[in-house]
Order: sequence, then C-alpha cells, then structure tokens
Amino acid sequence: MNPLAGCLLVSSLLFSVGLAGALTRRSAILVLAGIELMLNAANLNFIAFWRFGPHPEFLTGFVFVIFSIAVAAAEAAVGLALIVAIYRHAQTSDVSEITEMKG
Amino acid sequence: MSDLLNAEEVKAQIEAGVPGSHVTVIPNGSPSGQHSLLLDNEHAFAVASFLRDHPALRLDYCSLVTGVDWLDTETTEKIRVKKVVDGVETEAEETRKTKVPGYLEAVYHLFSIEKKHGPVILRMRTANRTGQTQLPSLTPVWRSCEFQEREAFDLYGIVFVGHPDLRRILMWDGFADFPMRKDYHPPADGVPVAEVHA
Amino acid sequence: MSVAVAPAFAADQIFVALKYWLVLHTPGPFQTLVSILLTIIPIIVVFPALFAVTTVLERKGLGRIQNRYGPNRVGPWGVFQPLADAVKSLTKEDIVPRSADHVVHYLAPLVLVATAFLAFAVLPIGRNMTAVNLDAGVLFFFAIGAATELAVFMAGWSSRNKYSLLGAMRAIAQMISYEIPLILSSVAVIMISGTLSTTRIVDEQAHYTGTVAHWNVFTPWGLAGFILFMIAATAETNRSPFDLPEGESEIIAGYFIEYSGFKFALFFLAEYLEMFAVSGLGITLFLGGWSSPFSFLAWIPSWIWFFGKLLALIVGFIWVRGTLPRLRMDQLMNFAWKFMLPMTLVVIVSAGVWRFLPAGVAGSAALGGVIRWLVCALVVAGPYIALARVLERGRKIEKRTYRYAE
Amino acid sequence: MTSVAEMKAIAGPSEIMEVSMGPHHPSTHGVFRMDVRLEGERVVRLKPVFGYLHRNHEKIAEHGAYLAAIPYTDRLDYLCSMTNNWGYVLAVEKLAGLQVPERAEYIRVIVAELTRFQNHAGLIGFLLQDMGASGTPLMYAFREREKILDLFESLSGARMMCNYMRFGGVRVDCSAEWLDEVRRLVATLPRFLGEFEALLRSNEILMARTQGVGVLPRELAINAGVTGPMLRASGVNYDIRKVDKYGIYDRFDFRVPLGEHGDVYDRYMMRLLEMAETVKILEQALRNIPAGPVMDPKAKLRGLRPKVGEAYGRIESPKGELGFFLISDGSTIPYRYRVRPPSMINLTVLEDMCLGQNIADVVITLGSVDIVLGEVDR
Amino acid sequence: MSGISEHPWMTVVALLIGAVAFGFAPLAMAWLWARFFSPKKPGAIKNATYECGLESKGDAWIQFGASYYLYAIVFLVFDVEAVFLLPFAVAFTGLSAGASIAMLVFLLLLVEGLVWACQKGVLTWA
Amino acid sequence: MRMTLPFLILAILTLAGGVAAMTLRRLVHCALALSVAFAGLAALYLNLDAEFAGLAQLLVYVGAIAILIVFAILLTRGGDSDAEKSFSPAGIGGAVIALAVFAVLAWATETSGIAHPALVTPPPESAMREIGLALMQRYVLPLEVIALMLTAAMIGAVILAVRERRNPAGTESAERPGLGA
Amino acid sequence: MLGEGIIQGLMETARNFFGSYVEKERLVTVQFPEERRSLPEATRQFPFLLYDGDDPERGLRCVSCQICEKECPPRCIHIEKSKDRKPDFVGKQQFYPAVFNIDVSVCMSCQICVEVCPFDAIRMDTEFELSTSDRFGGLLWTKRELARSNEYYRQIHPTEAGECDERRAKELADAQAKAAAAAAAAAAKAAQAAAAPAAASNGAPGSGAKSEPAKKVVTQ
Amino acid sequence: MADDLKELKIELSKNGIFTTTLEELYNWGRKNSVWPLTFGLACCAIEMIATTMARYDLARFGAEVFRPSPRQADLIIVSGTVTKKMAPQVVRLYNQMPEPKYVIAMGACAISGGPFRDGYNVLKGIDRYIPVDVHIPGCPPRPEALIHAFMTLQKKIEEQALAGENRPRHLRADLPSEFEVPEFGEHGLEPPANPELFPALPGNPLKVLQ
Ligand code: SF4
Ligand code: SF4
Ligand code: SF4
Repeated sequence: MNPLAGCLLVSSLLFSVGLAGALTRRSAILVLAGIELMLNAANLNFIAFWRFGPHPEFLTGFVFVIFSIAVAAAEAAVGLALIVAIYRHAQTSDVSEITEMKG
Repeated sequence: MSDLLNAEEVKAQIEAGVPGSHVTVIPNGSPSGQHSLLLDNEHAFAVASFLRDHPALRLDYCSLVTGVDWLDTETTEKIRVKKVVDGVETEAEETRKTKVPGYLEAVYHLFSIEKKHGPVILRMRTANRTGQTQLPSLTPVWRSCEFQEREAFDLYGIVFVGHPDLRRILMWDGFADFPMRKDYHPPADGVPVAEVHA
Repeated sequence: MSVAVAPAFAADQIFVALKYWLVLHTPGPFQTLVSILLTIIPIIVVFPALFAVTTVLERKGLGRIQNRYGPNRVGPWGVFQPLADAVKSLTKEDIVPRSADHVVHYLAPLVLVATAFLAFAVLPIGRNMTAVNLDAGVLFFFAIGAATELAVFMAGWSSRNKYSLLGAMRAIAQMISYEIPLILSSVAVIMISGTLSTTRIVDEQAHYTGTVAHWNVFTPWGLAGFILFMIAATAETNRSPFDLPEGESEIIAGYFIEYSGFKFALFFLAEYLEMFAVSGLGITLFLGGWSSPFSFLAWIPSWIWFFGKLLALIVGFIWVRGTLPRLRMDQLMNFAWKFMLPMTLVVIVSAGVWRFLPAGVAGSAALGGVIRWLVCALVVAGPYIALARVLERGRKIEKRTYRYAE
Repeated sequence: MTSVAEMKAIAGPSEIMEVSMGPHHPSTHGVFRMDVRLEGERVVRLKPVFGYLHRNHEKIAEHGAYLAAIPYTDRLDYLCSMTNNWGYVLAVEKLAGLQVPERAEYIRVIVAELTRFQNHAGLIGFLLQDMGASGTPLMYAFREREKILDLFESLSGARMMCNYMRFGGVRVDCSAEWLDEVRRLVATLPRFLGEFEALLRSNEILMARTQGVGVLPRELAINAGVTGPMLRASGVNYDIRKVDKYGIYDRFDFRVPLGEHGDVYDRYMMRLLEMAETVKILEQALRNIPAGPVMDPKAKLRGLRPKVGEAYGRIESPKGELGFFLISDGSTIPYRYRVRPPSMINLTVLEDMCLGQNIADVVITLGSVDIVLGEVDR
Repeated sequence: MSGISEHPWMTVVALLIGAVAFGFAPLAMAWLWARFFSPKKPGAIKNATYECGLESKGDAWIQFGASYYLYAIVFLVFDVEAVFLLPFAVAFTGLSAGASIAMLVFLLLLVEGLVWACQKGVLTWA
Repeated sequence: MRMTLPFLILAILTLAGGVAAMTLRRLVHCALALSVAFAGLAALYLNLDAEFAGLAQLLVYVGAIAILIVFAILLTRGGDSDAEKSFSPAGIGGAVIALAVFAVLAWATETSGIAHPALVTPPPESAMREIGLALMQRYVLPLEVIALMLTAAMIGAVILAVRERRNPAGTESAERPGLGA
Repeated sequence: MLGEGIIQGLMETARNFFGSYVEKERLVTVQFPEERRSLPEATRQFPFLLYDGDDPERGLRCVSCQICEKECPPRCIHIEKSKDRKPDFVGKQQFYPAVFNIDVSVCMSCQICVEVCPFDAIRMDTEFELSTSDRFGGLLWTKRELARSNEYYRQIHPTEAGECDERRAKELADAQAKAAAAAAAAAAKAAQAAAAPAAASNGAPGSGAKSEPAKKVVTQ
Repeated sequence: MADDLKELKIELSKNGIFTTTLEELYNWGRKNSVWPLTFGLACCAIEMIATTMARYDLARFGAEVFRPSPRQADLIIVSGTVTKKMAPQVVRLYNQMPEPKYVIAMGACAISGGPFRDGYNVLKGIDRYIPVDVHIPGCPPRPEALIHAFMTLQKKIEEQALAGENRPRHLRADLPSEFEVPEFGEHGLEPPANPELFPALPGNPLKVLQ
C-alpha cells in the first residue's frame, strides 16, 4: 500500500474509533475525547494530502492543520467547561443521565 | 503580682451587680494571700459576664482554669484538707464532719489586661464526684476557657454545661477513666523485672 | 594565529573527531547504528553523572552557606555520597500502595526520566555537538517538556494519596503557568535569530564585535528575557523558592510521596535532569551556548564553556535555594500570570523594536547602537515600572515600624 | 429553581477534602495534629487535636515532692527550661513565703533572658523553615542557640534540661568567668540580629507570605487569653514582666514592642524586637549583678512543707504567661499542681486565624504561634 | 553531530529508547535484588496509604476546585498562541512592520482576554 | 516506501491508544491512553515530515488538552467511576454506526484515484520559515479570527467553569487583606 | 525596590559561604568523633558511685541511706540495704548497699540524687557515648558498673571534687579530733577507772579501717 | 598476593571506596546513606535537630536527607516520649517504611518511658511494639551521643551478613516487616505490648504510684 492510502486508512480507522467512542461512552468527557479523536483523524488526512498532494509548497493543508489544532483547543476548553458546569448542576457527567434530566 | 483585688470588695460588688447571686469568700492561708470567691452554680455565668464587663473591674482575661478533685472525706487527714477549702480556720471542731461527700471543683483565675490588676479567683463546685458533675461553662464569656474546660472534662470528668465543643482533649475518645482524679490508678502494663526498682 | 588556534580547535573538536573516527572504522552496515549510539550514550552517561556531582555539590554548598561542612565522610570529601545513595536506593524495598494504580504508578517515573533525557537531544553542548540538529529544536524542547506534566500527574494520581494528588495538581498548575513565560521569553530570541534550531541560535551569538560576543543577554530584551526565563525555569523545575509541589511543610513530599526505592531516586534524577536541560536551553538562548564571551577566550574548548555556564547556573540555583523561603501557591500563580506573562510580552515587543531600529545612525554606528540599546531598555523598563505599580497597589507589603510601650 | 442543585453543589462533600495534618508532619512542631477541611487549598475548618505528647506531668508532680517537680518543669517547654523553672519556683516561693537573695534574682534574670533570646531565635528559624527556607535561618539560629546552651551547660550542667532554680534561689552560684563569658556573648548578639535582619527582614517573599496572614484581632486575642508576643503583636500592651514586676524586672529599663496588624509578620517582628530588648536587659543585669548568697537560708531542699493554702505564680515566659497553680495540703507533696501552658491557650485562636486561608498559611500561622508540644499537652 | 547521514528522528527515537532503558535498568536491578536477597514483604499497613501516621480517611481521588481548571484553560489558550507565535518569530526577520502589527493585534486580543479574566478574579487562587 | 515500518508502528500505537481511550473503564486511564494516541499522531506527522505540525500537536494536545481533560475528570470526580456504567445502552448501535462509517471511508479510499498517485513528492524543505511567512502574509485574517475565537473561547469557558465559584462551600468568605494583586 | 531584600539575603548567604572558608565563626562544626569540644566542668550525664581507695566494692561511700532512691523523681534508683555494716571513712559503722542499681534508661540526669545525698557518695558522670543495642543488659547499671574512683571524680569535676575532698577532710579531721578527744577522755577515764579491754578492742578495727582512705584524702 | 589484596582493600575502604564483595558494597551503601524520617516527638527531637545543625552536622555522614515521607526513609529516630495516644501512629509509620529500616530509640522516654514512665498515658518503651536497633540513653542525649548512636548503627549495619542463617531480619522472608498496631482501649493500649517482640517477662507488674 502506498503511504497516502495508509494514512487515509489509519485516519478513517481513528475516525471510526472516535465515533464509536463518542456514540457509546456514557461519560461526557469521553464523548468529547471521541470527538477530539475524530478531529485528529481529519488532521491526519490534511497532513497526508499536504505531504503527498501535488503542491506541498503552498502549505494549505499544513496551515489548516495548525488552525484546526487551535479550533480543537478552543472546542476542548469550552466543551469541558460545559461538562464541568453541567456536572455542577446535575452532579453527573453521564450523558444519558444528562439527557434524561433535560428531557 | 499586680494589685491584688480585695476579695471582700469584689464579693460586695458582685452581690450588688448580680442580684440573687451567692458568693462566699474562701480565705487562703498561705503567704500568697490569694483569696478566692466561691460562686453558686446558677449565677456563675451571670457573675462571670458581670466581672468581665464591669467598668471598674474589667476582668477581661481569664488566665487559668483548672479542676481540682476533693475526695470523699473519711479519714482525719483528708478532713484537714477539706477544711482549708471551706475556709474554716479552726481545726478541732471540724472533725465530726466526716461524712461530707467529695466534689470536683473548677478554679478560674481572672486578670484584667485593661486595668492591669488581678487575680480574682473564682471557684465552682459540683454536687458530688460521681453523678452530678455538671458546672456551667464560662467559655462563652472567655474563649480562653475553651481548651482548659475541655481538659478539666477530660481529666476530671467535670461536665461543663454550655461548652461549645466538650470532647476529650488529651486522651483519646474511647478512654473511660478520668486520670487526674485522686482515686485513679493507671493500668499496670507489664514491666520487665529489670525496670522495677521502687 | 592559526598556530594558536589549531590545537585549541583540536581540543574543541576532540569528541566530534573521535566519533567520526570510530564510525568510519566500523563496518558499513553498522555505521548508522554506531553513530547513533555514540550520540546518545554520552548524553545518557554525562548528565546522570552531572546529577551525581550536583547532589554532592548542593549538599556541600548548602552546608557551607549554613556554616557547616556537609557530607564529607563517604570517600574523599564525601564524593562517593551519591554512590552510596544509589546503592542504598537500589537495594531498598519497593512499596506500591495497595490502593494505587499499579501500572500508572510504575510508568510515571519512567516517563518522567525519558522525557527529561529527550530534552538534551537538541542542546548544543559544544561546537558541532548537538545530538539532533532539529530545524524546530526549541519547539521540540517545549513539546517534550509538555509530557513531564502528564508524568507528574500520573505519579500523583496513581499513588492515591491526598497529599500526592494535591502535590501533583500544584505541580501541574505551576508548570503550566510558568511554561508560557518560558516559551514567550524564548520567542524574543527566536525573533531575532530567525530560527528555531538551537544550533543556529548559538551560531548567531558566536561572533564578536570587537572582543565582546553577540550574546543575547547583552541586549536589553535579552537581559530581561534571560531573567524572566531563569525565573520561569526555576518554577518549571520546582526549585526553591518555587518548590511548592514538594513543600514539606504543607504537603509532606508532594507527588512522589508514596514512591520508595529507586523509583524515588528516578524522580530526583528527573528533577535534576530537567534543571540541567532548562538551564542548558537558557544558555543556548541567551548566554551564547558554547561560545566564549570574549574573543580572546575562544581557545577554551566550546564544551567546557557550555558545562562551565551550566555549572554557574546550577550554583545559582543552589545559592537561591539556600537563601529564600518559598512562595505560596496563590502568590506563585499571581506572579506567573500577572507579572511574568505581561513582562515576557513586553520583552517580545522590545525585541521587535530592536529589530526595527537601525543598528547604526548615519555617521556613527556606536551612537546608533547606544540609542537602540536605550530605547529597547526603555521599552522593557517602562512597562516593568508600570506593572510593578499596578501590582503593588492594593496590597500593602512593606517594612513596618513598630511602636513600643514603656 | 436551580437552588436545590446549587445547594447540593455547594454543600456536597465532594468539594471538601479532609486532611489531617499531623501527628507526624514535618511542620507541626512536634506531635500536633490539625484536622483540616479544605476546599481546594482553602481552609474551611480546622480542629486542633492534642494529647499526642500528654505525658501526665501534673499527675506525676502530684505524686512527688515539691523538689521532684523541678526537673519535670524543664521538660514542659523544653526549649526554655530556665523560665519554666522560674515559674514553678516562683509559685512555690509564694506558697511557702520564701525570699530570694539579690544575686540569685540577677542570675535568674540573666538566664531567663538568655532563654528568651534562644527561644525567639529558634522560633524564627522554625518559622522560616515552615516557609520553606531550606534550613539556613534555622542553622544560624541554632548556631547562636548553641552558644547560649554552652553557657547553660557550664552553669547548670545540662544543655537543655537545666534544673537550675530552687525555691529561694538557684542551685549553684555562677562564677566570675561565667559572667564574663556571658558578657562576651551578649556583645556578639547584636551582630547576629543584624545578620538575621539582613537575611530576611526586608525579604519580599517573607513579607508577601506573612503580611496579612493569620490575623488575630485585638479583642479576640484578649478574650481568648492569648499572651506573650502573640498578644502584643495584636497591639495589646501586656507584658507580665512589666505588670507584675516579678523578680527584679522593675529595675531594668526595657521597652515592650507592640504590633498593629496582629498578623504573622507582626508576630515574627515582635520576636525580633524583643530579642533586641532582651540584649538590653542582659547588659544591664550583667552590669549590676551584686555579690552575695544565692539561696534563701530559710529554704530547704528536701521536705518542704508549705502551709495549707494555694498560690498562683506566673511569669512572662518566651511564649506567654506561664503560670503554676499549687494547692498545698500541708504535706511534702503538692495536692494540686497545675500548669497554665501559654502555648496551649494561644492555640485557642488557631482556627480563627486560619479560616479562609491557604493551607500553606496554616503552617506558618501555627509556626508563628510558637508552640511546644511538651507544654501544650504536658 | 551532523554530517553522518542519519535521520534526526532516529536519534531521537534511539535516545528515547536509551532513556527508558536507563530508567528501567535500575528498576530491573532492584527487582532482581529483591528477588534474590531482600524479599518484598508487603503488608496490610505497609501498603496502606500514608497519611501522617493515621489511618487514611476517605478517598484521595476526590473532586478538585475549579481554580485548577481555570488556569488550565488560560494555559491552553496561551499555548495555542505560542504555536502561532513561533512561526511568526522565525519569519520575523523577513516580515514587514504590518505583519508585526498584525501579530501585535493577535497578542493584544489574547491579553485582553487575560486582563478580563484577571479582573473577574479568575486568576486569583482559591 | 522507506517509511513503512515506522509508519506501521506509529499507526498501530496511535490506534491502540485511541481504542484504549475509548474502551478503558477508568476515566484517567482513558485520558492517558488518549494522550498516547495524540503523541502517536504527532509522531505520524513527524513521520510525514510535518515537523512543525507534529510538535505543535504534541505541545497543544499532550501538553494542554490532555491536562485539561485530566483536570475536567478530577473536577467531575470521574477518577474512579465504577465499571458497569461506562458504556451507554445505545452502545451497540453506536459501534455499528462507526463500523459503517469506517466501511464507507475505506471503500472511498480504495476506490478513489487519490490512493494511487503516481508520484511521491520529495519532502518539502525548511518548512518553519515558510509557515511563518504564509501565516503572516496569506493567512493573516484567519489568524486574527483565531485570536478572536481563542479569546472568546477562553472567556466562555471561564464563565462556564467559574459559575459557582463565587460562593465557596460553607465558609466565611473572609477576604485576605493585603494579598493577591 | 522590588527584589532588594532578596538580594540582601543572597549577599548574606554568600558572605557566610565564603566566610566558612576563612572564619572560624562561620564554620562552627565540630567534627565529632575525631574532634571534641571540651565539656564544661559542670556537665552531667548519669550518676556514678564514688569509692575511696582501690576496691570498688569495699570503698563505696554509699551508706545505703536510700534518700536518693526516695528523692529521685523518676525513681530509677534501686537500693537494697546490706544486712551487716562496715565502717565508713570516719570510722562510723554504716550499712552499705547490697544492691545498688540505676536504670539509666530511665534516669533523667537531674542530679537530684547528688544534691540530696548527705554522704558525697553519688556524683554525676560526663560519659555520654553509651549507645547500645542491648536494652536490658546495657542500660541497667549495677553497683559494679556504677563505681568510680575518687581520682576519676577529680578528673572530671576538679573543682567540685576539690571542695568535696576538703569537706571530707575537715569532717575527718573533726571526727579524728573528736575521736582523739574521746580517746583522750577514754584514756583519762581509763586512767581514772579500771581499763576496759573490750572497749579498746572495739575501737581498734574502726580506726584502722578509717585511716587508710583518710590518708589518701589528705595527701592528694 | 592475597595479603596485598587485603591491604589494598583496607586501604580502599579507608577512603570509602567500596570493595569487592557484594555484601560489602551493600553494607557500605546502606550504612553511608541512612536517611532518617522527619519525625520528632518531644524534647529529644530538639537535640536531634541540634544534631543536624551546624555545630554537630549530621550531614557529614550523609544523613541530613531527612525525608518527610516514610516511604523514602531508612531510619526512624524515636526521639522523645511515645505516649499511648501516639504509639499506634509511630508503629504505623514504622510499618510503612520500606525494608531495610532501622530504629534508634533516642532518650530515656523512647527506651523505657523515662522520667514519665509512671504516667498513665506514657508508653513504657517503644520496643514493646517495634524492634529497636540502637538505644541511646540520656535525657536528652547530647547531640554527640546521637552521633555516637548513629555510628553504632553504622557498625551494626556493617556487620550484617547478606546470606546465611544469621542474616538480618529484612533479608528473611519468614520474618515480618510490619508489626501489629496497638489499639486504643478503655484504659490503655490493647495489647500493652506486642508479645512477639516483647515477650511478657516474668515478674512484677509495674508498681502503681500511690
Ligand atoms: S540523676 Fe535524677 S533521675 Fe538520675 S538517678 Fe539521679 S535523681 Fe534519679
Ligand atoms: S547514694 Fe547517697 S543518698 Fe543514695 S543511698 Fe547512698 S548514701 Fe544514701
Ligand atoms: S528522654 Fe528526656 S529529653 Fe527526651 S523526650 Fe524524654 S523527657 Fe524529653
């Protein structure tokens, strides 16, 4: 297999793992972690395409990854803060319990 | 010692200031001349507050609180001791009072930081040594009594009613005895022969 | 000139030459392997050895500060003290608390030591003596440092002890707070050097105007940056007066409270290694790395310069430790965020100004230099004074005078 | 609406951590324990727990002769055996009506003030140790302390447990050489104070850590029976040396420093300033010490039988008011023997000083109280 | 020691392995020592959590105050900022004043957030 | 294809970390495994010659986000969450969906031409300076936007997390005089 | 200025650091096992029993009056009186301790036993290097282990020993004078009345026993 | 030849250079790196502190590394009165130390209860609950005496065999490394002594104070 395909495969595997985690875990924090994993999988794609793409010198994919990291950081900060805030209200960080409370 | 307050004067002031209170002056025969005032337990708290807040006395500082154990008096020797605290100076005619039960006593030494005088010595006595060992707590008047009253509770078993946190202080919680009482004997932990000399 | 330089150069490059010689004499297929081994083994040998020396030095130095001898019985002048400690630690029983998380408990010291070692990879310890000449060396250093926080957390959490967890949280809070000033103060250097490669940063500083070298610390922003960097480094490595995570008086021994035997020794080792590493980076960034301050001293081999500077910084660390009481957590954090961070930003601005100001005004290069120096110094000092004012406001920390009652 | 959940979040135990500091803890100055509740690092409750060094001093003293209690008083506040001795013999002298010869009074003042000096020096050292000053100030303090202990040793035979005073005087007279030694030492003490001053007085970290920390308001201090430098740090002018003028303290010219804020820094400074005053007292005492006997001829060592009665004698020990309360039943053994331990009563306000503070402040606040467990628990 | 053709990351990996081995070797030695000479003797009290010589009460894994988290947030933001700052710094010598001012604006935006947080008292340790 | 072996190792490491992060019981373990995954990814970036991206990943993800997650776990007392309740009842469904997504992605990768490019480009040179220039010239606007976003995120997160810190549990809100600037 | 105090402190420690190489004041360590500080004369550690002459058994000054046993605050002295008596240095018949144990693991070095002993029989030693792994054997000292000669006493507490010797010499002289007077009186009496051989034989061994240590005291 | 070697060995060991056998190395390391636990109980603790201070400088022996956590300590100096209330804590601390661990009973109180032996709350010697290596009498022992005790301990360590029948306790799997922690009873500690360490000696119980 060539490197790009390998990257893509790994990336999609990682994406699926993240997705599976996000869908199955009860802890809101892990759901967030799953989402982070998915984001990372996407980042890997960008890097791979930048590296093996036709115009690595334009750095588009690369810079996108940097921005993506920044966005992910912001997302993590807010998301986790949200979880903490919810926990303070509900004394739980269990997603299903949280939904139950809302519903 | 700073100006010794005249016990009689203080007594008069108390009895004027706290109506219904009953104060006895207990003279002290030793050269120190520190006479003390025996308070009745019902008014003790009011008296204490009065002493603290009285503008001329201002006994704002309670230095020392302690328990004293006076055993039930049966032997002649013990009677002598008993007599002193009662303040009866003559010795001979007291011998018939052999049946007086013992009691626990709490002694408070008061000073004034503001007026720089003192001490005024207060005493309170429990009814007996076994069942009725309650005394009013003066901790609400002087915080400094807090630990010392706890200690008297711990070591003598004087129950201070109104104390905010009356627990054992020096011994552990499950301890059953009151070790400073005169009739307490420590457990004889096995000591090897080599150590026994006395 | 060349006559004088040649032997000096030989001494300077002796290790490099040795390595080449050894590598060239190994059979082809193994050359890479041998070369790599020859690169990493010195790191793994020299710095732990330095650790041993430093512990003796520290104990004896503190002793002297405190009017006593310090260890002097084990071997001549007590130099075998660390050896005895090592033997003892090796043979000591290893206790893992029952309720601890065993795997994480085991891994924590390893991770800590490993990351501490990795940081040395990018330090130029002499001319042509950088283990790994990375393009993004400085960034590598910081990225690796990030893992230490996790290791500390692992240690503190896995012990399942209140004090250790508290210590770990403190340590992490402290490390993250001081990591920002650490990075930002190095940004100033990077701005001027235009590279993240540690080797090139040193190269930039290793030439001379007249006899004086171009060390960054000789510029106003460099000086301020260096001071800030060293303060942040002290905090980052949990050295006194920032040794709160292991503040004995409050939380007993911090995050490694439950570690015994050699695992504990590893924590100690890692702590010192981090100290060396971050001092090494400070030297690289501000003190001209392996270069000599004056051109006439250039004959001293570069690696001696590096280790000399390292030793000087270590002595400084010990000295400070022997003198100062430690800060309190909130003061520490306040200091990081309300003083260090703004000041490092100011330093960055100052470095920017430095670049945009001409080095020489028409007619006189020296005058231009002086003006530039002064302006940059002003850019640093002004905000410093303002900041100090703002911070001082509201808290009355002062010497007091007392009245007496007769 | 959300109040229930909010209250849960506020009152729930999850935020609060219970930590027990001590009895084995590097900074509790012995076997003292504080049950601390923390929110984050902030103290929301603090209960001192005593008794880990309860050695039954009072009980033992109530079983031995009056004389036998003296060596035990050494071990009360084991840093200051001389002042402990003094407090006790003062009470006995009151109880038995003994006079103390002039020279003995002077010697008492000299040793007591030396004791005060070394106690304060040690306290400052320990306090800074608690602040994490890796030993240096403590080392310097102990360097001076050793010199004072040398003097005690050559006077009384022991470094710490001097067992030196007797009812009606002191056990042995001091020699002229000894007095010269003291003079020499006293001459060097200001230098030590200067060194300490340079080392730490204006240290920013020290000031930042101690100022405004562990504040003890004046009224509370008085009501809680706090004494000694701690009381004076809260601005109350009460020094038993001045109030009672026990011994011959009315003959010396010295001042009582007073604090204003009642915080740790003030308490720290009180000690430093008192040390300077102590040097002054020492100089005067050494200048004026007369010749003469050192024991009341009426006093006898064994078989002291005070009249039936009671007495309370108190002195200004380095830690505060050290009092001894004795009841005599006319026998050779005290019927009731009670120590008023200054450091224990000073601890009454520990919780008040620590609430809402950082846990690190608890340590230095405790350090600034200056406790010695031998005295707290007796 | 550049010059010999080796991938820099290989050296890093080798160093990593070496470092782990360095840490691991003594642990292994200690283990061997314990195996042959000095047996491990665990016990109920010995392996209990240390807490000042008392029996430990309550779990150590408790919930922490929010202040740690707040610092972490601010740290995260500034860490990301550093990620942008570093390439800027590297390129700085080749940049115009305008770009520098852009970076200044970037910094000031974040600093503004920090100042806000300060004023909110977020960065006051509790 | 000289990168295959390291790539494989790193890929396995990353995936193992990811899987562990998503399956382990104890939340802190999950967080640690997650940081392994992040570190693995960083190494993958490095392997793909994206030096800066890899190190930035390490710095931000392992150094900061992992710490943040760990703090969040400790803050929500998840450090010792009990075992049975760690998966939601919809677990099987979620796993199936994830599997399906993976199938689609893998199929797309296989079938599209991208996976079989003819040429493999040589690694681009000296990225750092280029990145800096690109960032400061071509991407200035996104940069400023990112700054805004970060600030907003910081403020938002702080507001969220700080909500109930105003009234600390059951203590006198004794303000320490003279401390804290 | 911010940082001034810190720098001052650093200077102070630096002064001490460098001072430690030149100034005695700043390097106060006494390297104990090799270097020792001379202990002051008054130093006390644990009691010992004094004996006169060469025989630690016979020469013990202790008369087993048990005052020290009673007064010792922690009660760490254990004495058993002898059944028989032997003469002391002035020739009076005295009991001697059949058992005299001091448990130094209890002794608080308070010196009260020394103070109360009316017979100058017990004194404080200065020896302190007593650590041992033997808890019972090593720290329970019997009469044998406690006995020290007067020379030793003079060595460790010269002033005190001098005073003590003087006092004892005076006592002895008094006793001798008294004995002489008594003897003179007796002689006079004997001269007056009939000689009583029993009395003379009674006195002879006493005076013989006392003369030997007495000589020692006087000569030294 | 053999003599030469031996001499060299002695010469080397005089300089602190470890010599050939494992046992010697082991003992040399242990004896020169004894880290005490930061643990003080009473007055004796002050003298212990004084021992580490400039005048006496215990650091010369490499023993100034006072570790606050028992996990990292080798030596517990029981310096002062062990009260009954404190005894369980002391035993627990000792138990939590890793082997090899040593105990110095410093001062009369630690050995036997000392002057306070007659008190109701005073433990009559810590050796009732933990094995003591070195006793140092005195009240308090002078700092020099503590150094002497420390050297006695070093000597003791030096003489310990690594293998064989009489190897020390910590090398033998069959001997315990932790001891029963006494419990608070209604009148005193239960049990009053650990019978394994302190077999009930025949004879009189302590004569009770009257
Ligand atoms: S010195 Fe004190 S404790 Fe020791 S035997 Fe003499 S009287 Fe007893
Ligand atoms: S030593 Fe002195 S006091 Fe003690 S029994 Fe002997 S003679 Fe009497
Ligand atoms: S032996 Fe003496 S000095 Fe030591 S603790 Fe006991 S009473 Fe205090």
